[in-house]
Amino acid sequence: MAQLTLLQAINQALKEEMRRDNKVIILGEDVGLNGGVFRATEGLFQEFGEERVIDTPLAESGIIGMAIGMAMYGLRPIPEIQFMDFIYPAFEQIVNEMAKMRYRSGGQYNVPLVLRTPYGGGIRGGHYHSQSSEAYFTHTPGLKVVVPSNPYDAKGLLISSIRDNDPVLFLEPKKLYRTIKGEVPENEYIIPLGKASIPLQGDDVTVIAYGAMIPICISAAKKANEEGISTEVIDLRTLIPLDKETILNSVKKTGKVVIVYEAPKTGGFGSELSAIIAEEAIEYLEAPILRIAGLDTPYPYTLEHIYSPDPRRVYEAIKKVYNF
Amino acid sequence: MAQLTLLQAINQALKEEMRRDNKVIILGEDVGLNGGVFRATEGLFQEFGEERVIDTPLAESGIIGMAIGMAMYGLRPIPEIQFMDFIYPAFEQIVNEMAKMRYRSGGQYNVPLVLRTPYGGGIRGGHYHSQSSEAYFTHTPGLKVVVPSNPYDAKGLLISSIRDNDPVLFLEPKKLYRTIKGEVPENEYIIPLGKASIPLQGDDVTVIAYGAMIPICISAAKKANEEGISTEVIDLRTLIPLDKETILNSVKKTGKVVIVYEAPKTGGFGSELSAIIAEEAIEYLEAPILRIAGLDTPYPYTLEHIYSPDPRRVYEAIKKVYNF
Amino acid sequence: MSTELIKYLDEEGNLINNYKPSLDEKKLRYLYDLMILTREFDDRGLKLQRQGRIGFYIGCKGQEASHIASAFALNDDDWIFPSYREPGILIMRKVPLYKLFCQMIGNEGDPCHGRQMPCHYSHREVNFVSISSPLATQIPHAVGASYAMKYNKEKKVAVTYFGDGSTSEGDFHVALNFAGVYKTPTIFICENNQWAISVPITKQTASESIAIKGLAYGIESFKVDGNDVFAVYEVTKKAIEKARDGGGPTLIENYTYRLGSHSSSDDATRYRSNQEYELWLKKDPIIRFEKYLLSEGIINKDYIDSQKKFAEEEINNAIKQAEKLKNPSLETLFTDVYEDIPSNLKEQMKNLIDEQKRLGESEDNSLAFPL
Amino acid sequence: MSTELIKYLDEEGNLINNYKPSLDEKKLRYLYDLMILTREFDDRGLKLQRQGRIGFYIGCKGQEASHIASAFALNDDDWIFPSYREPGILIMRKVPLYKLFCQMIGNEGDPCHGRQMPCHYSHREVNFVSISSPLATQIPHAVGASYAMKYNKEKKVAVTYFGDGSTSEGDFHVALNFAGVYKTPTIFICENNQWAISVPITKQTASESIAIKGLAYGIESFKVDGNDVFAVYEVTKKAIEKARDGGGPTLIENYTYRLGSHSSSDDATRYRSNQEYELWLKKDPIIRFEKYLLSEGIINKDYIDSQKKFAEEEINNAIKQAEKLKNPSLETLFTDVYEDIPSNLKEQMKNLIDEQKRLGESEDNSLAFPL
Ligand SMILES: Cc1ncc(C[n+]2csc(CCOP(=O)(O)OP(=O)(O)O)c2C)c(N)n1
Ligand SMILES: Cc1ncc(C[n+]2csc(CCOP(=O)(O)OP(=O)(O)O)c2C)c(N)n1
Ligand SMILES: [Mg+2]
Ligand SMILES: [Mg+2]
Repeated sequence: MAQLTLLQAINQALKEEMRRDNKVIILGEDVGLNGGVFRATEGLFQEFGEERVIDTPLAESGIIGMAIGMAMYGLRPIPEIQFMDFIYPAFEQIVNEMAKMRYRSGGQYNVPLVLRTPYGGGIRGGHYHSQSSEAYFTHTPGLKVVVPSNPYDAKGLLISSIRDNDPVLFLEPKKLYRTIKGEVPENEYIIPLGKASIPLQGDDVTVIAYGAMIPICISAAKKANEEGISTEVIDLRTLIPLDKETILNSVKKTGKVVIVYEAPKTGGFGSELSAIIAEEAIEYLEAPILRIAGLDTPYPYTLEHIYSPDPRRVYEAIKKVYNF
Repeated sequence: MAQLTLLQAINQALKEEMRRDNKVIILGEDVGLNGGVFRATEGLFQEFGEERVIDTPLAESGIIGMAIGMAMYGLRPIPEIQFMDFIYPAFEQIVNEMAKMRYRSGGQYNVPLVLRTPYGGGIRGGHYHSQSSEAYFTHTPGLKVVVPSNPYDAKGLLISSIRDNDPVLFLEPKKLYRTIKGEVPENEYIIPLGKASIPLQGDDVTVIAYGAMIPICISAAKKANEEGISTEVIDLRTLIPLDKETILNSVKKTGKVVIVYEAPKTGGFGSELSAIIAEEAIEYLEAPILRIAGLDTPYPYTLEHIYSPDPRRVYEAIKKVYNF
Repeated sequence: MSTELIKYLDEEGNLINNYKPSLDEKKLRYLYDLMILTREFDDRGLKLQRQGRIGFYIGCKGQEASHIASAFALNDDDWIFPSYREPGILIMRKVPLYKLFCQMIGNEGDPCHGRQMPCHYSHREVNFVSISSPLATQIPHAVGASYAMKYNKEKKVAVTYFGDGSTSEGDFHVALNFAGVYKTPTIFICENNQWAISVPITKQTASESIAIKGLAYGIESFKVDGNDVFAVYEVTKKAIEKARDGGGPTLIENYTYRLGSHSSSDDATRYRSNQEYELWLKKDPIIRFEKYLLSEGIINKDYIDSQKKFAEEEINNAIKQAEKLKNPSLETLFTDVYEDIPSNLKEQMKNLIDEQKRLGESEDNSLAFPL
Repeated sequence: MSTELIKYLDEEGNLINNYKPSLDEKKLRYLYDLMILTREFDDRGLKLQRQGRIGFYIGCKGQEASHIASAFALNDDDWIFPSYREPGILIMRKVPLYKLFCQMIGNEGDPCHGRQMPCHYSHREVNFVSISSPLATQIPHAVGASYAMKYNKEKKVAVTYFGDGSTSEGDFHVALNFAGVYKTPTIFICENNQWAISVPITKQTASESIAIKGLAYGIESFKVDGNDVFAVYEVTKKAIEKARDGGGPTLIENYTYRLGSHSSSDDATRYRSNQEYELWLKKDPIIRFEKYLLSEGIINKDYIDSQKKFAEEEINNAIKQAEKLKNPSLETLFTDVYEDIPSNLKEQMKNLIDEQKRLGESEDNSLAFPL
């Protein structure tokens, strides 16, 4: 099996799905000849031509609006937004149109598209190239939200997303694009949406996270394990629909929870996770539900390494709930 | 003292502030001669003229973008978005510009504006005239978010907001615009941002809510009180900055919490409230933190009375945590 | 490219500018019938609201030629991305009238299950896409769908309707720009009724016309007398043919007038002069067309009376049929959010259904829509 | 209204179209000095990035005339709403050079406390508003500020710069439309460098020019040779005077070229032909201006050498001075989110400061910016 980066895995999934189904079409800024500013679409323009790998004018609302129309008509567009930070000009199209089309038309129309966008910090991008605004979308009924944390999942989840008949927001942890490699089968395989994974099992503490926070949590959890705190890490993989069962089972086992996310703490998706646990499993809890998250400020530039959740911070939280 | 509706209290606050300070300017769709589609700006065009009460072209991004420029230059604009459901074309301007201008300029520029918009359901508006999307904004550092629940608060909070040097999102519960009256002093007075009120005191259960949910919670709480469950209702009034102290004090006293909000349950602002309590006061909890909220669906039309949180649902939740 | 007003039928019902109708008498009569029926439909819609039988209404009075004569130039498999003032297209495409009233009531007969406000129709069987309240959002969709038609090598077109106010939204701009670049088979029809609720077109934009905006996108554009069935039909037809032949998009400004208030919640006398209204009343597209048809002997007074009577009866029956139906089921609160109901919604559905059984149906204390 | 290219100085440095400079020799020399200094600044900025001394750079090579000659027509109290390719304006308005390098480094000398990526300057003392990464967002701000100037009865103007790609955003459209309606004293300057990263202007819009887009808003518009200091200066000056006199907004298209890659993360050879680049290299605005000044005897070779040397030294000193400074303090993570630090942020600040003391400073494992 080939060792691929997360970026290569995404590129491979796109290529395979485009070969399989000529209804799959890519559109976005610089996705064509240039192969995307991160090179996620490298080579696709050459193989599939400019009608299927479309360089668009500079207008996110146009990219998403046009993709919605394509999807309603029966294509399977994969619009790219260059950075998640630039998704907001399309916010109206996403929350009022893409998310509600099936509902408001009584199921007569659906919008099978995958909106791919790189998110998150750790690349010295300042507050306009580092945002993790998944919570805006997880609060929007009608959308599915997927966040892979490694190359294998990225490919399998992306293929599932492309074949899904609902609109999917596919968030790519840009910090991990090239920093991790993993085995990725060349043949097609899918990872179903709505199923978490447990990259590390444990009995004492549950750590819940997704995307770029997973390697950080695993590193913290391993350190905790070394110190005799048996720590379980849950990788949600899909935020909506959420795999509540896996979460609650783990919490019921450990009674101690740390939730980790990059976005500003207040109102992040981690708050929802905490609220679910406090609503449905409070009898099992033996410690406060701690959230290690971004600060309630915009993302900084120079001091980003101090801003971001890191293994030390997660490790301290694990210890804290363990010793509570 | 005059008995005013919430709408009249808002109109009065606007009028008084405009008389006091000619830097205060109103802009929006139909706010001029027509007095706003809800009549919140009635009479202002006549008194202050079209330069200060500006009918704009139909473009929310233009309204907010222009207001930001005015505010940076030293005016105190009060842009109106006709319904909160139509705020999204301006989302980019709100979350990336309005909210981050002070931060990114190192405090050289600030954006003292008040974005007024009616929110919430109960008026047969379907999913495009009923939304409560406050959670998108409470998750956006740099914004303040205010939600009055009665005429007296509406005036005092609006005056505070206008005088505040940060951008404020001022959410008006449209269902309450004309359905409740209350005493409103004619002279100016302010209610500080960031301070909750406790319209009903109690020792057994804490109910936390804001805006249009307050009358519903009070009605449920009164019923509970009659049945011997001493119920406290906290009216947050300001979501950001949040009066955590009042919340935690109450929770520490009662150990039992019900949180009520209109927005879809997943990822609503109530999830944050729950997460704060689960993080900072779990030792005091004697029951699950229940959330009575909207469904994880768009807002319906015909069945809206079934969709929305109502006193019966809140009352059941109070009983449930009480008897836990 | 023309931003001069194109006009073939004057206010007195005379053909001008050497125009000769390309439609035969039968088709002209049919066009007239549709306009009469749409007018009656619209009148009754507003009345139902006034009588408290529906919660809201938004009308098309005065804009019948603009939407009916333009859609008349389409094939049935061309797609419509509508705004909310084009019910005549649904009538033309033979959606059973009672279905439209079911939508207004929001009952179980509404194919959209009572989820949107009145007049937000969606009928896939006739390629009439779902109407959205947020303005201008449908314009980029039309570009996307027509891109797909072109990509599939089908000779179809997508037509989208929007108001003059909606041209101020960013989505108007991005959509036309994309269409210009990709040369999609899209027809953009702006029904310039000169008002956006209380805002007159002069405060909406300083451009000389709406049509001239097409220049910004390299899109051929026309300004048409929107109350003139002939001008509307011919210009649209030409644009459609061009689009089918790979000639790309066209922007058409139908210069018309909103004869009613903005909606059942609005009172136009607050901001609009009676003179202006009276002036435009005289330019009514139906009266003008009727005069022409009468003078040409294509119809006579009896025909008019019988058509009006027929329209009344049709509408009465449709309303009667629609009002028999019940509210949508509780389940419709949960379906169609996703293809399958996810587990969290299943949980919420179960709770809600149990609750309504346990406590009885929630009290309906909704207020009337205020706008 | 003109969408013909306005040009006064040809590629060989000859005045054409009967143009006679309105600026005296001293001013022309000064303009030249600014362009030389800006070019040197820009070269060194990119080098610093290549040397790993700053994390990112985005340059203005080839666009010096476009932004410097236009801003030269302003008064100091006119406001600039910039994009990211106008550092020459800061140099012209005498912001100490080392401050600009402090911003690029993101250190304690940056007035914005190291919160944005390099080249996102903000200097209120010279009315140079904060630069945003999200494109086109500044355009409506300029309309708002100029509305305020007019409202205050001040005779000021606001100028905003943006690229050709940015005209595709909704914010371009809404801003120009508002300005047209309110006749605000706003000058919209599009630096059409013909590329938006890898997307050429021909794929950006099908309109004949950017200038023609002004018609859609009733805004007078001009297309100017953006590499011609004289044309840029004169057209901007006229627009500014008109705006000051209450004549409303103007849209100016400076037709120019991006001589570098999009930014330090980009490699233009992936998508752009060398021929095209070579062609435009010959149209370099500085060379052209230099030829004119030499031929008129306004400067000589020695002058050029000494100015270049001066520029180099200034920049060297500025970099040296900037590189001495430290990172911003931890507190800057929390200030300026609001006027006062709210209690939740105070809590987070206390925790973070305690933590950094307890555990030592967090490891810096940030990646290099990839774009
Ligand atoms: C994005 C958005 N903003 C505001 C509104 C509220 N609104 C509904 S109709 C209308 C006026 C529309 O004017 P126009 O586009 O000219 O269409 P018309 O009603 O005249 O047909 C407004 C402001 C809306 N529906 N959507
Ligand atoms: C809203 C938004 N979308 C996308 C980007 C990413 N991006 C940065 S610069 C750029 C191209 C800009 O082109 P243009 O406006 O012509 O300016 P130029 O760089 O040529 O000066 C893009 C797509 C962005 N910064 N903001
Ligand atoms: Mg209109
Ligand atoms: Mg450019």
